[in-house]
Amino acid sequence: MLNVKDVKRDFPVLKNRDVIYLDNAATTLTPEPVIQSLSDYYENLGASVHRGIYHLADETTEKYESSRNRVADFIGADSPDEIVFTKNCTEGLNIIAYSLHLWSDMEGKILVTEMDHHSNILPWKFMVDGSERFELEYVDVTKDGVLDIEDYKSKLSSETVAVGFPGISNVLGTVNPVEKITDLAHENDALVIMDGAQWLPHRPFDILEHDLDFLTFSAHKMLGPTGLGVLYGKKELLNRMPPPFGGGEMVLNVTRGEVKWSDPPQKFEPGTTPIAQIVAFGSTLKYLEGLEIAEIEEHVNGLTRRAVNRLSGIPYVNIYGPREGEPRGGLVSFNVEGIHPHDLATALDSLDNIAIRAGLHCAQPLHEVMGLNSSARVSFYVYNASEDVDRFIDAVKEAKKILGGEK
Amino acid sequence: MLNVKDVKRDFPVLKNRDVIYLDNAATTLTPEPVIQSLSDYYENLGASVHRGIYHLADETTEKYESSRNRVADFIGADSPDEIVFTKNCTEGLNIIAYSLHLWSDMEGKILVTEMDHHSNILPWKFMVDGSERFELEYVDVTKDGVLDIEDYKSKLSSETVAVGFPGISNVLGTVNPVEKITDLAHENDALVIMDGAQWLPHRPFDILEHDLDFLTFSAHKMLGPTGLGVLYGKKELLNRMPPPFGGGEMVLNVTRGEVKWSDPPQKFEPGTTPIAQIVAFGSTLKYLEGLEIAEIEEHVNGLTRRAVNRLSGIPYVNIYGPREGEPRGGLVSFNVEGIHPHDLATALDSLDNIAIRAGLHCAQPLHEVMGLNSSARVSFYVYNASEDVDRFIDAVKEAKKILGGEK
Amino acid sequence: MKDKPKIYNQDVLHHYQNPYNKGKLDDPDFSVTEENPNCGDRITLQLKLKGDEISKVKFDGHGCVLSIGAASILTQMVRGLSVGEASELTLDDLVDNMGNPPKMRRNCVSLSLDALKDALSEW
Amino acid sequence: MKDKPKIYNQDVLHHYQNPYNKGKLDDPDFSVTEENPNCGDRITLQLKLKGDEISKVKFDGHGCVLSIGAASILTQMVRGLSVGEASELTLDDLVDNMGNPPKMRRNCVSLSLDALKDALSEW
Ligand SMILES: Cc1ncc(COP(=O)(O)O)c(C=O)c1O
Ligand SMILES: Cc1ncc(COP(=O)(O)O)c(C=O)c1O
Repeated sequence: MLNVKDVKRDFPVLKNRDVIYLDNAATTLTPEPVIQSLSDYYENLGASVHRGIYHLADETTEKYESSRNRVADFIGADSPDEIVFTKNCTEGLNIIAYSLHLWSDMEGKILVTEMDHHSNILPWKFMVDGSERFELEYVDVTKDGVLDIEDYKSKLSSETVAVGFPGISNVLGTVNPVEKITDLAHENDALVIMDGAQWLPHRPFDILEHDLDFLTFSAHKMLGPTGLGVLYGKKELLNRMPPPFGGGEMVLNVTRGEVKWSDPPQKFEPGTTPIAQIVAFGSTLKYLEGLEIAEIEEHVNGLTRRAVNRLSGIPYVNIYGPREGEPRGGLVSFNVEGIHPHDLATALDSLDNIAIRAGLHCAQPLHEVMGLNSSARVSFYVYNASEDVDRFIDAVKEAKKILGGEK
Repeated sequence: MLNVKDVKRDFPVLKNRDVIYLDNAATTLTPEPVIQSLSDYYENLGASVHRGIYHLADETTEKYESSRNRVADFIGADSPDEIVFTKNCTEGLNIIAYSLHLWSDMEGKILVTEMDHHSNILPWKFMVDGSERFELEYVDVTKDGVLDIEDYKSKLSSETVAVGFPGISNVLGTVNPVEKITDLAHENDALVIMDGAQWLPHRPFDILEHDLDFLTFSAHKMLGPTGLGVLYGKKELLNRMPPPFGGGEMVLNVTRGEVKWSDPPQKFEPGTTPIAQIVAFGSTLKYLEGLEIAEIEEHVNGLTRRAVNRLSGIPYVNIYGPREGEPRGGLVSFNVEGIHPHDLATALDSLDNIAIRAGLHCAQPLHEVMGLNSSARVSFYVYNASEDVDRFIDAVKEAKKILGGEK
Repeated sequence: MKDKPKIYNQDVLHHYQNPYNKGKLDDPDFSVTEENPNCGDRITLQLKLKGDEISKVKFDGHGCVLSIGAASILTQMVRGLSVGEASELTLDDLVDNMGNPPKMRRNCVSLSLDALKDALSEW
Repeated sequence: MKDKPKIYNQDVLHHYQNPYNKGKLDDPDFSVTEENPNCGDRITLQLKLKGDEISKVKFDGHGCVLSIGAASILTQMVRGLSVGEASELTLDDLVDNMGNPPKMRRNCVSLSLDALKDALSEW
């Protein structure tokens, strides 16, 4: 079992600041070993990778590539060549969309879900806009906040080019049935893209088991540095996909007439990459593996259950997402009747330094479906304790007393 | 005058490693205050910007936006809204190319130069490939390694949509006449894009004076963190340009039918940005301004002159780029007769821990024009002393003795 | 009641709970709606002029304490002002009248002011 | 001569300065050219077989000490081997024969080996 007291000690912000941080689905805090790894990089290495012919560059390259290996191991990929480093989850999704667009024998429908984050909607919207080859459709979400599998089946066909979905919804917390979604898509020869931003920080994952074609996620949502994301793609796909962005380090041969790409992953990494962050992400994964992902999952599940239970007991609180007992990621979105979520966030911040999120969480289509103007959200991670949940609940009640309802 | 001894003390790598680092045009080392600024961020802040309604997020946003202001001041931009944060210089150029491509009333010729880095060639090649609206042409480089202005004039016309060029060539060191290039382009109503990767670290720059439409550069080439670049664009252009990439934080309103963009710069910054790096880049600019850019220029010019002089005195060395006396950025590319540049780099590394670059420097078309398979390059920055130049020269001579020539 | 922690200035809270000038005008000269898509807040501001003086003003919509409170306070501030005077109102003027709400909430405060500026720019 | 610093293994340098099997075969069974566009190195490797045995081998091209040295050493290694035996040669085998050149230069070493593998894969 995770020892929260010990874990907390690794996070300098929690020492330096009086804060109960419950906005982990947006971004997480950073543990000392990761901060140290960044400093180490800048103090002892710091040379550009691959192209430098001197010891410093060689050592940097070695650390750099060993991070790539670690990422491959972490998600159970076949090979480090399947790991493309991006600047965030969003960039990975844009790369896939642009690349499929350039892939001239592709045409047909792209399916995403109503519960997708803007990052997995807008790249596809851009792709289909003004295109005669592509169309975008949305799979429905049921009233219980889960994916409507019947609707999915009915929209899936041989015309479907690709299916995008969030492993875990960043608003509902819904844990999607990866296996089922993938199998159904593959039966229709559609590619499957999982937005793993909310899954990878919390749950064990094995690409090979799930047979996904693409997976994207962000380092900064799993204790890692800002400015780094990962795009996993099956080797044979990355080999065949045209790279959408040009620059240094991604070509073998450039003449005016002809360009010969490097092999993946370099083909998709034009320009100087976030080298320090990549090296530090190796340390991040080491830290997470030290805590054990399965332990993290259990710990966060416990906090989430506690939050759902206690919020459910408050008559003027409405909770969104899957019913109690159904699988749920480490977050709860809700509204307090008569209190605007923005006011609630300010109230919790003023009353007890509790940091929560309020707004649309970059999921406006979903809020529309739910008939909501906005919502409040708490989300948990390794350094949160059940006491944090309790203080959050107390503050909600206090806020209700003070702000009451609109008259 | 720059006190190199003092400056050196700010760079931990130079204490921890026995290295003479002469690969600054690729990436620079990092001074203590910048490393500290990154740690400070992760130890005391670390919350997602703009959207969070709590103190931590508010403070982060303030630091973050004050970095943007500093960048605007540094390059003399009218407003921080003209500063888009990217992951590197390369991404900035890709954004411009894709955005102009989406701008439907644009059509005609794109002009770049033979001395451009792949990062300012490939995005345009991608843009014109298979497009019926755009064509790509290259402005010649003269035998003296400068831009052929007559050729430029002859290729420029009312058909020209945009002109791209490197402020300073990363191979030749040529300092291009920004004013002249820009004025001529504007007379033809063409947009002007300067790749400033090699200029901004070294020379004072004032956008307003030069009237550029776009400017791009990289933080990691000017003592800043990896994973961060800057795209400057004139406000009216950024306002009108369609954003090429979709994601969170860059939309005001998303419904299935309609998307309303945020104002620039957010419109061009989808997803979570490299927040820590942006904050630390503020400290980087403060550090550079503390040294004074004009002083840096003078110091680096001195080192470069010394290197050119001494290399010119060696009969078996060929130097590329502008003649002696002509303006030159802080780098020298050259070849030692009978020694492959890769061997030279290995030799300098083995003989005296001297780090130089060898290869094509991501400028293959230029090497083709120069009739070279590859070249060696030394490049200087604030922590280099004239002694470094001398040791480099000694090592070149020693390498020649040992490796001799191919028989 | 002494220990009750402060979230907002009591005045603002009062304005939110009992807003002034809420509703619709019969035949407004100007009617502008502003939205904050990040939270779904929406304020419609309506003005009636007599010469160049703002003779009547009402707002309608839904939102948080700060956007509703600000709209109520703003409508009180502008009534009787000339178009010129009203145009010169700044966010700081409004914020000063609201006991300095949190900085990260400034765009809640500015919603009604933006509507006012929009309306007057059409004059 | 005692203090002369080492850059490369003396053997490798010797192979570079006096390469074995440099030139062209009259009627090769296989001829493959490999390029390293990062530095412009280019090696053409030619093979002649007798049955499944490599009876003749030559290389031509230009490159650095390591790519030329490796080509010279490799051609010595493969002559007389069967296609099967030659196919099993690895980069490590070659590197071991070259006194462990710097890791960041491995793709210089592998140029001729890549050509060999390409040629034999056509068999
Ligand atoms: C002139 C020039 N342009 C563009 C770049 C690309 O910069 P980055 O790799 O940071 O995108 C470089 C550096 O390699 C350069 O020297
Ligand atoms: C489900 C989901 N997808 C994508 C993203 C985007 O991640 P990033 O902003 O790091 O690109 C997020 C986080 O905001 C998310 O929660």
